[in-house]
Amino acid sequence: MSETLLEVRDLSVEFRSSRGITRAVQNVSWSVAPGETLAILGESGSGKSVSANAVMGLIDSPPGHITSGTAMYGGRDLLQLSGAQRRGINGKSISMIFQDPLAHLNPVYPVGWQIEETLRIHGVSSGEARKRALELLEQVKLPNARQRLGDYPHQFSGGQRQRIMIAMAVALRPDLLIADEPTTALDVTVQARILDLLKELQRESGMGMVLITHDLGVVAQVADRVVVMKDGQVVEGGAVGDVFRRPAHPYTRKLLSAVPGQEPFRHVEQKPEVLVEAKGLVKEYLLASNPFKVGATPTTRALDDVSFKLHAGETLGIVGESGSGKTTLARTLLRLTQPTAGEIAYKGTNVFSLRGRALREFRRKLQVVFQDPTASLNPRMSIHEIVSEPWAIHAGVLPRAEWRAGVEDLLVQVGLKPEHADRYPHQFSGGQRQRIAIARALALQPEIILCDEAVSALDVSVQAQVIALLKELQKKHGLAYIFIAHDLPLVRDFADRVLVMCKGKLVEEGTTEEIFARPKDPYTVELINASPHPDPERLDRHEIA
Amino acid sequence: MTYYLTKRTLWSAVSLFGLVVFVFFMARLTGSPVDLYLPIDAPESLREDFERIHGFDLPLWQQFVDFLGGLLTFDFGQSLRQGVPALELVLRAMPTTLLLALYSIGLALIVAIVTGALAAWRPNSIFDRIATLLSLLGASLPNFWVAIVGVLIFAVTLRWVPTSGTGSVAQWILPVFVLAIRPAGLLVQVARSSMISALSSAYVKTAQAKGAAPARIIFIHALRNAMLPVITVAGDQAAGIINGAVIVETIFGFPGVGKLLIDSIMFRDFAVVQAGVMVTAVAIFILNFTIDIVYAVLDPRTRGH
Amino acid sequence: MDRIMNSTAFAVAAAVLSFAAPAWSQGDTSLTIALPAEPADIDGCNTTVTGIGVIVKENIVETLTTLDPDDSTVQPRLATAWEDLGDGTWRVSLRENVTFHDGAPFNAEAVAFAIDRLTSDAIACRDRTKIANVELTTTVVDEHTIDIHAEPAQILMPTLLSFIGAVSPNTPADEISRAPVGTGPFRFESWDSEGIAVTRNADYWGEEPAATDALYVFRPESALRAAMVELGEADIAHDIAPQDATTEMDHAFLNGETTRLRMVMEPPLDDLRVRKAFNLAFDRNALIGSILSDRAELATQFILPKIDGHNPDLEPWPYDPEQAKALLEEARADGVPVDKELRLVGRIGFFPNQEEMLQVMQQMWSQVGLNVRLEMMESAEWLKLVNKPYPEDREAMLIQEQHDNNNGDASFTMRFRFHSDGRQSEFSIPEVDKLIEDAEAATGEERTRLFQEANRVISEEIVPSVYMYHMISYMRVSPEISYEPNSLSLIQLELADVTFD
Amino acid sequence: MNSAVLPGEAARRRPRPTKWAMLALLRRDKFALAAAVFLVVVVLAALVGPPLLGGIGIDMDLMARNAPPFEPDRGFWHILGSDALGRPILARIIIAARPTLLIAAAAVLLSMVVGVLLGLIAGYKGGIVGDVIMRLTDIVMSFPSLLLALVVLYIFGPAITNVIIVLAITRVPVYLRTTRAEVLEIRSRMFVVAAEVTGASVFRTVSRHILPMVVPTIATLMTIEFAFVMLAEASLSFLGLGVQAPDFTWGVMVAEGRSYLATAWWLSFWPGVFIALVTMSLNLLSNWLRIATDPVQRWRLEREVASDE
Repeated sequence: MSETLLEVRDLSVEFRSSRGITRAVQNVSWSVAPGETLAILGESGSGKSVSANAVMGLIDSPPGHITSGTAMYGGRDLLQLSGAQRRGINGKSISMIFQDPLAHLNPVYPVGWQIEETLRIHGVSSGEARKRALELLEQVKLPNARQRLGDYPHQFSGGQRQRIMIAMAVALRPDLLIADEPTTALDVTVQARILDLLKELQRESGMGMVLITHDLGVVAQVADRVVVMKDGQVVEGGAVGDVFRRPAHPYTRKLLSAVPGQEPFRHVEQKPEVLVEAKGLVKEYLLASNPFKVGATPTTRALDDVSFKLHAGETLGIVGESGSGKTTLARTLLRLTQPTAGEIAYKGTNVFSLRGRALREFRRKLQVVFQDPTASLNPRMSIHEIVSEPWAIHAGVLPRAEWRAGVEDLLVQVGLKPEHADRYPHQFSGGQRQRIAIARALALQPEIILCDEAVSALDVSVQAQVIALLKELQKKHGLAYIFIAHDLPLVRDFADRVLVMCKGKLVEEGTTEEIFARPKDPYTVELINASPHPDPERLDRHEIA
Repeated sequence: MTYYLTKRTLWSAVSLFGLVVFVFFMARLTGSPVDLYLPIDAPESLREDFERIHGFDLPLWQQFVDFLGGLLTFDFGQSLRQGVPALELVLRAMPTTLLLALYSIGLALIVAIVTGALAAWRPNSIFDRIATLLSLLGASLPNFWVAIVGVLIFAVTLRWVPTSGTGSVAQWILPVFVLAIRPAGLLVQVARSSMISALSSAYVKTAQAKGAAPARIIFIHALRNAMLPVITVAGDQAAGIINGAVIVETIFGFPGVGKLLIDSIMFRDFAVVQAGVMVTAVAIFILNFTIDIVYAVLDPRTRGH
Repeated sequence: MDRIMNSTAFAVAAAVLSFAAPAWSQGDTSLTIALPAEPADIDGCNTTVTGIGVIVKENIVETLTTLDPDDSTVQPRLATAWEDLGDGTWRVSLRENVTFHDGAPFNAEAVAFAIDRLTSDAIACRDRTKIANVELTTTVVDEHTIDIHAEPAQILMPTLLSFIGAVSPNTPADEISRAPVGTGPFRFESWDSEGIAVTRNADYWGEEPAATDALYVFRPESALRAAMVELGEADIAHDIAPQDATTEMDHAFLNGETTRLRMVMEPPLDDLRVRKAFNLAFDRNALIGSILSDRAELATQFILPKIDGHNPDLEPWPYDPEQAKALLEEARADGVPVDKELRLVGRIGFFPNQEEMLQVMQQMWSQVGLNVRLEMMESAEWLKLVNKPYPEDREAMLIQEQHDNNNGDASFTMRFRFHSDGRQSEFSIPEVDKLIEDAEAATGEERTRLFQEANRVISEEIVPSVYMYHMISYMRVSPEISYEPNSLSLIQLELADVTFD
Repeated sequence: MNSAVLPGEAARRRPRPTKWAMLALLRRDKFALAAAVFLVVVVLAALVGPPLLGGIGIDMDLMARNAPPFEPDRGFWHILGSDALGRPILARIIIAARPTLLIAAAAVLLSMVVGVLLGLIAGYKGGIVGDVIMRLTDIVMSFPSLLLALVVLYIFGPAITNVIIVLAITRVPVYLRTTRAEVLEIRSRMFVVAAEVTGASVFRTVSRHILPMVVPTIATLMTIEFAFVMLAEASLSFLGLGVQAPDFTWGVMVAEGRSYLATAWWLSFWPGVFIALVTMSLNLLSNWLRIATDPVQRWRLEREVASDE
């Protein structure tokens, strides 16, 4: 690449608060050329987004302060621009898309209007803008674009919303597109299509692209060059192939080794005891309708004749994309919602007929770890209160005098420190919070832990640690796991058996090896192919597929 | 949507019915109106005639049955004081009250949105602090105090506006301002805090990345999102005015429902009390309904429930 | 925020002032009168009710006779002459060439109709109170002569005629009217949110009034009413508080009202010494000129000096706390429970500063050891206390009352309050009963003497109340007009008396 | 984006606020501190003032009727002027503090307890019970409070407790509706579900997980309501349905003074000022309290220091 589009040099940004100064990035340098894709790879807290935000002028000051560096673009230092000058560049020459398109689209305006707005801000007449908005939506392959211009963000699926964001970002044919975790919240199949779209647009327009991500698979698939960030510093940079094949920095090596899906399949002896058996589960939801109209009420089936068994001590993986019914299944297993038909038996007794003591016993034996550890821990309770709460609920498990020791013991078991008991959830990182949630789940010595996307929100390296912890605990306590996830490589490493769900139905069931090595159902095949692999060599293969 | 509307209307009808029944019996617990209407030395025959003419000699259940019968044809009976159909009296007074509510809440909203938005743009700035203190003050001032001081300052001393009356536009200024002060105080605070949260949301980042100017971000992107809580509180305040802007209506000689209702309560004019409560309840129902529509207009996510 | 609002107010006010149409622009001969409360109705048969008479009486609906504001003598109005035919029948000659505002002729038939309507049990005319327990029958003698028979016979028939408003025969006989039609100098025009409007009756039989029309507006705040006159928005502000009467424009007048505290004569108030102590320990003069107008007069009885039967020889109670203490000591020694806490019940809205006055009285009494707890009541509740039948377990208390007798004769006060069968009487003493009965039957000086004696016995020997004051009202009158309030102005304000300078 | 603070730094912080730590936090927010000091002074005055004052503020002196403020010759107590019966206004404000705060606090607490309780039931349980509660609320909301006052007065007679009951009943819907709305949102949060799945009883779920999340909103609401109730109590008194002499409140003082507004503004001005000041103080303090008691938000107060210094 001879020409440089944007060059960030020696950028340092710090955030000042009463708790001291946080150096979010220190002396970071990177550059991107026209038509090139630069990936900024890092885990949460690495500062990977900060430099991009500084380029866009999106750092709130206070508390943020840019303490050094330049960002040269077209002969001007972006960091020195006035507000008005900045607004002339933002959205026009450099544009940006974000991780969570639902939050980043204004919920109260139609999507067409929001695309037009970008154009109108930069001087396009409203008639012309309307025409362009439609063309753009067609360009990003939004189905029925013409009819959907007047729809609102909440009426679209996650992938469609990201397409809309992209349409908005490329509206004025920018020189540079900054994509901040653009596919993180999306299903693998959708992610693949969005990445294809971005590449396609890049090929057409020759724009430069900065892709900020934590996902090595994504980097391998779309980036030309990569910089790896850790704790606010660039630890390594270079062509993707070089970095992935010959990582120079130990951190990069650690990252690469933490990527799931590399371990051999597990072969565990199946124990004969069946803990949970689901028989013909059906869950129908009523669609909104006119109650005065006679006739069949339209319903939608979130679960459609789902049957399976969970044996003692095994890990049962359940995979599926959003809308596959896996969340409904989890809620039904937890007895949070009544199935329309079918039953769930726990050691032979229908769970929904349990009352009083028996129900409490079931509650004790089946524990859960949710996806979002931030939401599932009460922010106003200390860790001690959170972890000891199960004992308060189930009187008699542990005398109150021993709670303190019990909590500390559990914290140590999940890899935290005893003194953490007096802190509050917000004082921990995501991975630590998930460990706390696991400690809470362990408090009652359950037989089964239901992990509902339990590691999806975590960084790869943290994911690997938590999975390792779960495995260790399984060995120690003889736990059975129901491991619900959308991330196939994770399931591959962790599960003994796998159920694949699609649109409420079980489409395939088998041992992990059967599913991954010899998938039968076309949907399973598509899922496996769509999930990105951190090997740049496989890139071409994927593109052909 | 139809289902929702039907359900809501049915429930409201049940509430309204419960309300009038409740009012019927509660009102009669406050004693007989006879002594209030007749001079203190009125002879027994006059008292008897009065009771007979107005049906107070009938047993309570009979009065109640008659009342329910009247309800079917929207007949709330005659006003004891004024000898005209109670409903007519109330309906005649309603527009004044509704207009008062509309103008003052409208004014409060404008003040609140502008002040709240500017205060939220730079939280904890001097402007923000002053606006917060003033709005708290506005929300803490007694209505009648503001009304009389307002008359003394603006009508008597400065002679900008007439003291009272309803005839001209100028006569509406003072009452509207007096009624607007408390809602404005509350709304500024609500607007400020919801603007702060709107301004920190992700879509504002997007707008900045698009190159939108601050005014556009505040008034186009954040404001509409921040309006929902503001509208809710404004609705409650408007309901409060419809339910009884008594003091302002009384002081300024505005013949509104609040004054009518309070006079009727003090004079045990049961028919008017019943009609008044019913009509204000319906008005508040319509108001809440309108707010739901405004909600749906402002926020597409609330549509289709 | 307030600052913004104020400056906006300025801008809006400046913009609007140009098309504001205030009252003073209506013309030189239009009147605007600010009253404290909007009346319920303005029927010609409810004119004795506060707030109605002031608008209707003699302005729209005229009565057969009127009473002189100063000495209460009966004056002709629509009746030109009257004569007692004996047997309770009076022959009344009516004014000729008078027509109602709706064109109906005023004649004996019309008077018969008005009396029938007034006494009809189809509507509860409140003026019936003044002719309580009297059956009136009429006989038309000729077009302008009518015989009115009263059963029982009424010595005060000419006075009673002053309560009979001549409403048009077209007035509905079975419902109260909100658009009265009479013969007066002004005809009813409209009643809307602005107020009640009347215009001059071009066909009036008498002298043409100076004012061409009048608008009655209703503003409960005294300060606001006063300000309206000051600003030219109104010409007369009725009944303003003493503290608002600060200018040359304000006229004070005895308003015909008398206040007292009625004592419920249960222990300890059944003891004369305690009742006297209450009177002695109340420094009546201290309130005059401070809380009350300096023109208020001390009352020795429940009627004004101008009323026939008022006893001029009675002296106000002196302020003598020492004697009060001595009396209480004496009573206490006899086992009277003088330390019992007594309720002092006031009714809201009698007159301005009334609660303050009661508080001062409470303090004065506490200084001699009397234990009084003030309670202010809303009228309906207050009424439960004052009318018979009284509850069995009635306790001693003091009830504030205000009474106006503008009818020239003590009988309108005495029986109701002091005779055993009076609805508000607190005692039953044969001597008093007989005096009142004899007085009611007597005429001339004998009547006067008997009523005076009754008042003496009551005030000096029985002491059933703490008489307080004959009250003063203030009226603010614009310098543009000339009007001198009289003792009837609170209930009857004749627009014809207003002249323009 | 990155969390502004790295975990290691967060861990260094004091784990749980002690009493002194809370006071230190209070010292940081100057507005809240001023508010707290003012409220403490008012409460102290209400507690110890009346006995110390003796007859000052109660004994009348018609010579000093409506004496204007700031005339040092009349003595310290007359510094804010005298009322229509010559009683020093400052002393009367101190005497009235107790009944004023008592009535407002009792009414606010009563309506809050009832409203929050019913709101929790309506929000958590929902269904028919919830619907019935909400419809009853509609009825109470549309019911004229003055009529209610009259009814209570007629049945129970005039007394401070009845004033409190009337005020409380009319304000219940505000808490009820707010609580219900909050509960509807909070009950679907993951940590509530987590507790339910662990087998927590309804009582536990509500009291440990839902209620603490509702408290900050309710606390803010209570401070606004406190002012409202003070003013409502004043209008009731004015109509003869509220507090009766010899007891009096700031609201009563404002109401009594209104007939002198044209000639002696200070009669209702000063008590009005105190109503406004107490309201504002409560409001400032509740804003502070909401942040200080929230472990997630507490740092904002600490940041305040940084920007102040």
